[in-house]
Amino acid sequence: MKRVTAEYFAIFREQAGLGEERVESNAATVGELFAECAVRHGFADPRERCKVAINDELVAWETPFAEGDLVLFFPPVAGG
Amino acid sequence: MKRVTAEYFAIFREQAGLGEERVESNAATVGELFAECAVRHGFADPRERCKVAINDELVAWETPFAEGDLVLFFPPVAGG
Amino acid sequence: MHCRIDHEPLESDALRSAMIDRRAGGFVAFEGWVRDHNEGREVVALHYEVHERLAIKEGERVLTEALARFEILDAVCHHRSGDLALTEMAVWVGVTSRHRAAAFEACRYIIDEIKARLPIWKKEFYRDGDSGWVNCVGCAQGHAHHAHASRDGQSRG
Amino acid sequence: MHCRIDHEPLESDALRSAMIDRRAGGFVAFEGWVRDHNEGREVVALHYEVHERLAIKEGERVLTEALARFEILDAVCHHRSGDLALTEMAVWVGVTSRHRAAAFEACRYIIDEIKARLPIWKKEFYRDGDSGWVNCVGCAQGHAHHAHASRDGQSRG
Repeated sequence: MKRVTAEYFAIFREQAGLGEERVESNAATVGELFAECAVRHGFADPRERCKVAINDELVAWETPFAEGDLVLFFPPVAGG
Repeated sequence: MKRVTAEYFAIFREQAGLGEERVESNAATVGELFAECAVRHGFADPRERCKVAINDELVAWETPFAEGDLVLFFPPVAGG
Repeated sequence: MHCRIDHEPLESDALRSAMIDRRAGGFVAFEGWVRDHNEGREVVALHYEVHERLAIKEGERVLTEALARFEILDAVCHHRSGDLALTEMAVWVGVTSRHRAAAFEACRYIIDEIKARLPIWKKEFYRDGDSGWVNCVGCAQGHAHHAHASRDGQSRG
Repeated sequence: MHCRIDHEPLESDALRSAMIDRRAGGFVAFEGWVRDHNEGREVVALHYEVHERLAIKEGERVLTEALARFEILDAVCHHRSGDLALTEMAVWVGVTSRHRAAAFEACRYIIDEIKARLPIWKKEFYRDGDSGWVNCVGCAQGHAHHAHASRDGQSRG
């Protein structure tokens, strides 16, 4: 069981009703962690269209995370 | 024998030493007229890279001209 | 080369003038403006949310790629954050080059990558009072509806 | 849609602002600047000679073609005439569109055609005192040398 801080942006923040939360999880990767958070908060965007960062660095969904990490979940982007 | 006014631009004006002149010619087309002017003034640019206009309208080299026309000879362009 | 996130209106004249270079024969700029329609809906305003540190980092990665890939002299990108009105500039990309072809290609590459890769989100506010996050599914519906509505006074329906 | 020949410095900010359009999501501008080299020679200034009536007519033909060929909202072109210093703007092309791809393609088309088709001639003045008409053969040599030299104090040597 690892404890991390999950941070949500844009529609994820609105759907979760909060910008960040402390999460405890047995997930092995940030992809698994995202799946847990998505179920809990009703995130509907498919993972392939979203992005994840650990401590301000974009990473692949298969990346493991460590106790105390800051994990950022980004819904589909729309700059410009 | 037709009399026209020939007008020269840019390098043609410099090579001719004048911006326009009255010309008398038996040429049938503006292309033939250009050939005569080019020999007289030493224009070196190949005709395919030049343009000709009659009375402010661009025309093909095969176009005939009429007594009193204003014939404009344009060396290779270089806008922009 | 730099990428910046701006909280005040972008001034294209100042951005352009900062790129003047005696070696440059061509300058290409792209500006993204807030337009009054999107996908058939009438838009009255936009809100951009930006993760600034990552947006700048990823934006400068895009510019570095463009400088390596195209024969250009310099490339700069500015993107707005916050609330924007119709016709306001959301993004500015400027590229200088010796010859124009490279500036066109690089500018196009940069704006395409900026839009696809930077952590920037766009919320549209519609004439009918509705709103929605562009490219996202199921905006602010279901159980999150109330949290959303109370947060910014807008809801999808 | 219009094409103009300008005798005073081009002001990109005013040109851009005149194109603002609530329907437009994308704006692409091309600026041609006087650069300090051409084909290996050091350039210190330029002179543009323009046949204005025909340049405007042909320029507006190009813009009309672009409006028919690409999904754009508006297209404008301004070209300088006269003497220009290094880094001055020689030509400005602006295009607005709903979606950016069309604006890029139209802007590129317009500047390519403008350069190839408008009756505009460019004389370069070089660091070594020499000068020459760009794209032309045998500039100001031979029997025209003296007329040329006396005309503007420059010669190719």
